[in-house]
Amino acid sequence: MEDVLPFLIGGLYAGGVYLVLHKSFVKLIIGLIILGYASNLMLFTISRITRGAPALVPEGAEALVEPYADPLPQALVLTAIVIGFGIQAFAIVLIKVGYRIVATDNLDDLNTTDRLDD
Amino acid sequence: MSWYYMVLLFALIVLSFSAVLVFIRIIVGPSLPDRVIAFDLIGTITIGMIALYSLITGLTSYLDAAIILSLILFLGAVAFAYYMKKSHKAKK
Amino acid sequence: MVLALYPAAAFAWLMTQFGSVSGGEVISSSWDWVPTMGISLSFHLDGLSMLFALLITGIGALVLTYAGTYMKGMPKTDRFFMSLVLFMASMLGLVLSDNIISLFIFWELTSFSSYFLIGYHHEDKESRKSALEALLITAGGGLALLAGLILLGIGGGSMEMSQLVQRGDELAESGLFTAAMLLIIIGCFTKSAQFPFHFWLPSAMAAPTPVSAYLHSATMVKAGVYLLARVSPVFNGADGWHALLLIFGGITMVLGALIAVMQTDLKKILAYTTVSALGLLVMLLGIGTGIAIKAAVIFILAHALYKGCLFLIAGIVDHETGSRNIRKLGRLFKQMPVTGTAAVVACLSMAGIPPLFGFISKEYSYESTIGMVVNSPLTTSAFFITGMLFVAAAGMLSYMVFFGRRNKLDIKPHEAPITMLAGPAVLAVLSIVLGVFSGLINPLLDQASQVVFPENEPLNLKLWHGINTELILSMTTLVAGIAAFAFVYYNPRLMSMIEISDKIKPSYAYKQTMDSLAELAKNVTQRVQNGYLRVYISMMVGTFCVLALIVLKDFGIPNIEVLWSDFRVYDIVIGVLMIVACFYTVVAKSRLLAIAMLGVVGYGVAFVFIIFGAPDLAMTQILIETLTVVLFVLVLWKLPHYLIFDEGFIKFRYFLVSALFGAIMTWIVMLITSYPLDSHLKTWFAESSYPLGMGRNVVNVILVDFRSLDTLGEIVVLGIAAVGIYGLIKFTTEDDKEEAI
Amino acid sequence: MIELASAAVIIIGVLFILISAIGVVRLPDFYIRVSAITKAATLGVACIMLGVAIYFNDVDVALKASAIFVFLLITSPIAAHIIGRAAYEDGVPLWKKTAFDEFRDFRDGKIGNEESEEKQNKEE
Amino acid sequence: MIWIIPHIALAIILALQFLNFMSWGATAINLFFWTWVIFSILWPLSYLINKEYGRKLPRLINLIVYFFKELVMANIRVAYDVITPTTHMRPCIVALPLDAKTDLEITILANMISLTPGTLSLELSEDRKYLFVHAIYFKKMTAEKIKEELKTGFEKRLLEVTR
Amino acid sequence: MENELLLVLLIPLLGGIISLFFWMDVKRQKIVFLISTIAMTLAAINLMRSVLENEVITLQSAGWDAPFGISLVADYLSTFMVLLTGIMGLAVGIYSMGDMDRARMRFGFFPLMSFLLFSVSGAFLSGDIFNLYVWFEIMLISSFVLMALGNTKAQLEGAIKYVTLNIMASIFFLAGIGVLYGLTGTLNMADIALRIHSVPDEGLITLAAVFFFIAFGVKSAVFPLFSWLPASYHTPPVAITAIFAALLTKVGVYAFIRFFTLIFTHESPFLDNLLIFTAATTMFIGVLGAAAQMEFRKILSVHIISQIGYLIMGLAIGTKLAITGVVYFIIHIVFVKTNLFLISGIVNRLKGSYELKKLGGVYHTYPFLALLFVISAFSLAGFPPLSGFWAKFALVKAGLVGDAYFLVLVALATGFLTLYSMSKIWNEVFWKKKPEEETNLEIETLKKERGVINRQVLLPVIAITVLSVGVAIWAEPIFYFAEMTAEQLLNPEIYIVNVLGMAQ
Amino acid sequence: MNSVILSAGIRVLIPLFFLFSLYLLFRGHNAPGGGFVAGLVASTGFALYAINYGAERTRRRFKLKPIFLIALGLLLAVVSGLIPIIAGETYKTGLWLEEIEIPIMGKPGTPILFDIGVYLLVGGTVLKIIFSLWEE
Ligand code: NA
Ligand code: NA
Repeated sequence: MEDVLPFLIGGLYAGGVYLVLHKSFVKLIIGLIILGYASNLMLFTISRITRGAPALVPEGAEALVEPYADPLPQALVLTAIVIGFGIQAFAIVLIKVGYRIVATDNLDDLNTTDRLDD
Repeated sequence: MSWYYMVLLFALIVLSFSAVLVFIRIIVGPSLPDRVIAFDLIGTITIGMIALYSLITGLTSYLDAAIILSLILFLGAVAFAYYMKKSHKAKK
Repeated sequence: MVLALYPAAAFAWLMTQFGSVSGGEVISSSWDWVPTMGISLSFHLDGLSMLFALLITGIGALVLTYAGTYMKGMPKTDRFFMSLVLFMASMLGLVLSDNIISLFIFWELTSFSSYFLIGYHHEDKESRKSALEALLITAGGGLALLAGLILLGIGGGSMEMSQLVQRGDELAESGLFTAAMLLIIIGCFTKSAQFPFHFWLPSAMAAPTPVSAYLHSATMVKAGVYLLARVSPVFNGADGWHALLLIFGGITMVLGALIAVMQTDLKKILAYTTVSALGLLVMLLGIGTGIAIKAAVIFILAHALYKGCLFLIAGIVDHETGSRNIRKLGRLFKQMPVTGTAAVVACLSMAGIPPLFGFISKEYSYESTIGMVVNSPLTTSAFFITGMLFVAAAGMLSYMVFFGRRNKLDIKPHEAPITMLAGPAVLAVLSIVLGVFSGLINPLLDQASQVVFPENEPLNLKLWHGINTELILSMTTLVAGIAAFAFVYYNPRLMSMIEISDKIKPSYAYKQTMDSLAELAKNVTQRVQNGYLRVYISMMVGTFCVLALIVLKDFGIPNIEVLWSDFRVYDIVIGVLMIVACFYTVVAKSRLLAIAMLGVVGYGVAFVFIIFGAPDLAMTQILIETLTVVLFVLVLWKLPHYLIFDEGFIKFRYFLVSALFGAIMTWIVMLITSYPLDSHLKTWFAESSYPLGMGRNVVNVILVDFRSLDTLGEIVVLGIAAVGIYGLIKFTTEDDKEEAI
Repeated sequence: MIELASAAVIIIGVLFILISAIGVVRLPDFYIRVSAITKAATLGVACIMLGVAIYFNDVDVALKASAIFVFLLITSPIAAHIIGRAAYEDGVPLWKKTAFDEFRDFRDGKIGNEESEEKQNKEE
Repeated sequence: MIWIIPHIALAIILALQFLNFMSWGATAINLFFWTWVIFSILWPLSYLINKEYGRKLPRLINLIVYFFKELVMANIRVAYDVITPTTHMRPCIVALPLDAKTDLEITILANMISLTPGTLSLELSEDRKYLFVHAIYFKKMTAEKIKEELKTGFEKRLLEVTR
Repeated sequence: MENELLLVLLIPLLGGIISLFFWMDVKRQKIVFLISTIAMTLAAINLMRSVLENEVITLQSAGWDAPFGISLVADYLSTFMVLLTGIMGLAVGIYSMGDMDRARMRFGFFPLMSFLLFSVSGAFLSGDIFNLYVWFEIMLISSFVLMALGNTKAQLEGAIKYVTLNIMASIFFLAGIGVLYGLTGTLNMADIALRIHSVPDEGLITLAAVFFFIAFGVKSAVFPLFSWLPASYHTPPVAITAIFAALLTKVGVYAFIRFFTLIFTHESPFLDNLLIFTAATTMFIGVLGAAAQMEFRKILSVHIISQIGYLIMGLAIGTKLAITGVVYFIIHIVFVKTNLFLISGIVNRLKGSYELKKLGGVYHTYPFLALLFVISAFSLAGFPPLSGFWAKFALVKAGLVGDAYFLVLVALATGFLTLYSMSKIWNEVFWKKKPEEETNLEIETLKKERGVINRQVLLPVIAITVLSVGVAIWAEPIFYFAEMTAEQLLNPEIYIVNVLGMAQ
Repeated sequence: MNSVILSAGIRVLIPLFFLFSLYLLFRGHNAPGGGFVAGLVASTGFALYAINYGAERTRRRFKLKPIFLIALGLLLAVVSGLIPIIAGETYKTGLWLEEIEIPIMGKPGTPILFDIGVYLLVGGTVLKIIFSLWEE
């Protein structure tokens, strides 16, 4: 997996970006979520990974003994996941309400606010 | 590498191939309920895989993730059912 | 009216200093304003400043008196006078400043306040346009000037003009010298309406007449000349300085005079003769000899006197007759004898007829061209033509208005009130007095010319120099001018005959520039900001790809050493499964399939976390994943079905961008993980979690203790998201629909 | 010994899951897949959990394993029911070889009335 | 029945805690034994409070055993059918008339039916008289026979416990 | 000392929380907001006083020494930004009390504002890259909500773009954090600054910088990453636009400054050129955008971009003088731009439109408002002696001293086009005769509907105008402070020593 | 959803969800779990309830307003950091009652209080989101 992960991350990034570049609301949000996975995995992987050794101090011990996974990136990724969830939830609902009010299912139609009016 | 370890590894591989099979059903469909059920099954298989992995590593703390999955999987199915009901009504 | 007391008082104060300044003393005072930036409010009263200050306050007092009556009954006069006084003060500040930045500040303030003066009739479109034109050109030049002055300051190591003047050599050696000079010249040219920036001045005639009288006779437009004169000691002798001033000054001078005699509007004639006069001044500064500087200083005064007077008279005529068209006006002298007399005197001064002060200035001008080493025939003839046309213009302004043909006016004109007459009368009288008793002003003008040209011989003004070349030239000019006037007088359609093609007019160029600027703005904006979200996204991702590739090209692709002992089938299967699921989220034609696939990817990520010892992460991922799917499902049933577009090439392009991006990220992850990492935090957390943090789950201890601030932030995000979602769904403007949630 | 027992149970469980995975691919219609298959996986997971409990031989683990089992036992039939119901309502077609459909009959008013009539008759 | 499940659960948890306390391994045999011991201590106690328990426990065990037996058997049947290339299955939907009345009874019944491979509770009629069950393995069986099997198999045993 | 730093964050946070307890109770929320924001501003002043004495104040959160816990660091720059945040929050808050519709207030406007102020201050004070990410995200989510609150069509359209592009930026930010941690094994900025020297290849540091360039580039709206700004900034109510304009992009610029003076200090011609290119294009394309618009608020919003270009220009030049200029420029645009937005809001209240075509005659009817506009607009255009001139002057001088002639040229051209855009507004909105169709009757109904200029609306505008004129006339102390700030930024040793506690 | 089977199942499940969430919350400091995960599990139970019975009924059943939970959670999280200040320590410094050892949870201390705040807030957030979305 250590060797597979970079490719997995790359694949997720590519897929996410490709989705985000579509015209569809739903694909946009799915793409963002996948990009979220990709960046979480990247943060996780790039901080170096250790297989099968969670950072849990065993009963009776005072400290962890090597090998153990770096707990810090885990904490960071956890925070990032949660934050991502909050923001994605908002984005999902935004898109729903946006769809209801803007009344289009094509993102390309959302170009009124920043075009020059002449 | 004890024989037990080999068995576990083998079991894990079998499970991952099962996941691939079920995955095919998600892709093929054809109906939404088919996919939902297949999705549910993938979740179940994941529970099994997590359990096996905790056996392989000897770390029981992974089982907590499996517990959570076993509790929460069902929510997905219920939500999809809700979706079908709503969209069915909307179609009418 | 009462306002006129301020400039009058200032004038009076200046007069008290007259003696000492004329004696070569310099009065200065300084106050540190922004020492960090080398800026102080330092004032410096020498001869040149004194000359200008006197003009500013003196004519200012007269104009304010005049305007008090002129503007009666017009709307918003309070705002008008506010701007006028602000202008006066800034003009005064400009000529008194020693610090070049404070000079610039006043310089810009004059642009600023004149904008409001010119745009006084702002509900009229033309007026707004003229004001804007003047503002943009002078402020645009101001930008160049700012850069030039800063360069000057950097090169000279000081922001004080009095210091810089003494460091000319030092400056000349710094590489910034030429640039500074060019930039300053541009700034001055715009302000002093030199070709090709001259056109804003005639347009600015949209302003009320007192404004024109003040701005265009003695103050605003002379600011450029003033600054050129100020910096003359620094640049005198530098490459290009003389040539630039001579050429552009000359063109402006001849062109202005030529156009002036083709006008029918009194104020337009005055405006173009002003342009011409400014060209003359620039040219004199360009000649740069001692005598030329003397001529310039004298002409500044002469021109201020007669031009101020004539503008005020134009205002009176306009005010009393309702017309400024010289073809409609005529024989007004009988009804307006005082005005007429003043006009005649001013025009005689303009035409350079002795014993008026204008005569003296003309004499010196000729003297300076004759004294020139190079090009003197050309310059002399330019002066000659200009002088001739000035005579013609003077004729137009006096003869055609107050004598000549009968007027075609509807109303019966009568003499203006005394408050309005005072200004022109005083100025006319001064033209005579200073002409005859030139000794009165001699010391001041002498000092002023010394400032500009420190090695200058003492000045000795007198009317009669004896019969010499200059006198002969003057007289010839006069005769030719009278002939030219006659030609103009009897050929009313002259203007249309010699009409310059619109396309080669600088004002056309200005208009074109502004139009094409607007066009450019529009095009660029439409291209960059075209409204398509995906274009924005691809710009962002594309930028990243380009930048990352530039950096990455120095690195090879790291070797992947596949350790077969680490190779696990289920890893590969799961990885492939995730990639395939991701692929299917992309290609799925049904959004629910896409979401199910998304769920698969999510569970896959959770499993990766499991494999690499992150059970907390896995749990969170599973929960969040499921909740996201639930959210999606709750929201989705109202959303549209997937749009499938076949866009062939565009799709392919986007595919390429995405694939490139993915590849780069893979590369980066592989690259960085190929280096060893020594994280001292990792060890510390492992050792401290239980003894210090009282917890065995190190991740949780980090979350709630070591880095609890992050977690606090994280829950704030969640709370806000909840509030936001509630707001999005439930927002209503109706008060009674309040819900207790 | 423990390992052997554990391995045996796990293998059985895994096979159950594998079979259900094959079934999900092979079986002809949605309802058959749901009714025949998904539960098999639940049983499979239950077996694996048993294997886990046996191997670790620890209270905590046994509790966790049984918790997973109990949760699945409660949730998976409900999930199957709720999805099956929704599918039927949504008109997911039955396999062509389906023998009869009393639900449809009931909805058409054929069954419910008969039965109630019969009951009424008996009571009389 | 609802009264019994907590007792068993309680017995299991107490047994586990006990094993933990004694630091004995929670092997299946240990667990079973100690659960049985604790349950038999609890049982007379609860019997003093509620006399029904004594009557219902065997029935409950009967139900559970039957259920697991069905579960395994059905699983094997399905597994066989899935693995072998030919399929013998013929599905149908039967309307199972219910004697179960309370929510709990219906739910447990429906869930047990669903859990058993080959049958699936599709829907409950609004008047709660029928449970519509999707069933496979329809060879010579008629609808009546399937209903019969479900009613005597699951429902009867369940109702014996709950009533 | 530490608690002084803490107060600045705690007060708005508690204000937000208490407001949540008073959900839907607008009156109490107003009071809570007012009290907490005033208190926050006072706390910021107090912190400033303290920082001026001690140079750098560090709060080690939860008592864990850096780099193990999270450090909050108040140096000159961050304290000063926090102070600006408090002032602008207060001003815009008061303005919104007179301008915001009741519905938006009921749906949480005030708590959201509090959280926004909280997060912006936090972002300024954070001394830890991941913690900075968290602050950014709080800021984002609260701005998302404020942006969309009210659900108008334009708002939602704008919000969708704003949200999407900012989420993308966060993704780059997170990846960048990963890269930096993967290289240095630490998160504390000061610690990174120390350890980054042992990274095996400087190219890797540049690579990390690229990630942050994208992330902060989007947040601060530089070319070609600014697209979200013109798409969205003009859509919410003007008070929201004003506070966004005042604070959000500045956080991006702040992060730029912090990272490029503390962490990415290695020799890299690539990064230098990148910054120069970005500064020039951002300035110029931003102002072209402003010149092309025909709507009061759009001109102002798009113009923000060009000002960001100026700030990046200062960073690109990178000398002490340039950074001094940047600091002054920040004060200048925060005051002036916010004020212009608020004035546009008042005009909209009076005339019911932001369209230049539909406006006119304001100078005639409301000379005082026109005066306020003139001061801000000409300050923006860089007219002396207003603050814009000093800002421009410092940067131009820095450019000329630092041989960045190209940047100076672009900056001056941009200044010219700024003047053009501002005079366009002035001509169309203020000088032009009011359009024919706007009859007196309509004015009366407008007055009834919107209310005339009330005290809450006018007070902040006057106050900010006074402040902006004040910083122009008393430019010396500001420049002095800015110079100190620049010095501190260019000598990160003080920062590092203080944060890592090596002072003892 | 109007299903007897689902309703009955949910009635059994909700206490399970709730208990399990408390278990996760209190052991989070020593084993995988913690306030966030626990909060999600707890609120998921109520989400189920809401799916079945509709938000209106859930809200009536569930007495606390979610916004109140959110505010309370935040307040608790902040206050848990303020307590050490009263004790003269830096903000958020963990204070522990070292002599007490509670089963599952371990030693009680302010970080646990913080975790409870997280728990409440997450619960409130998910409920708020679900309630908002449901009535549509
Ligand atoms: Na002007
Ligand atoms: Na300017």
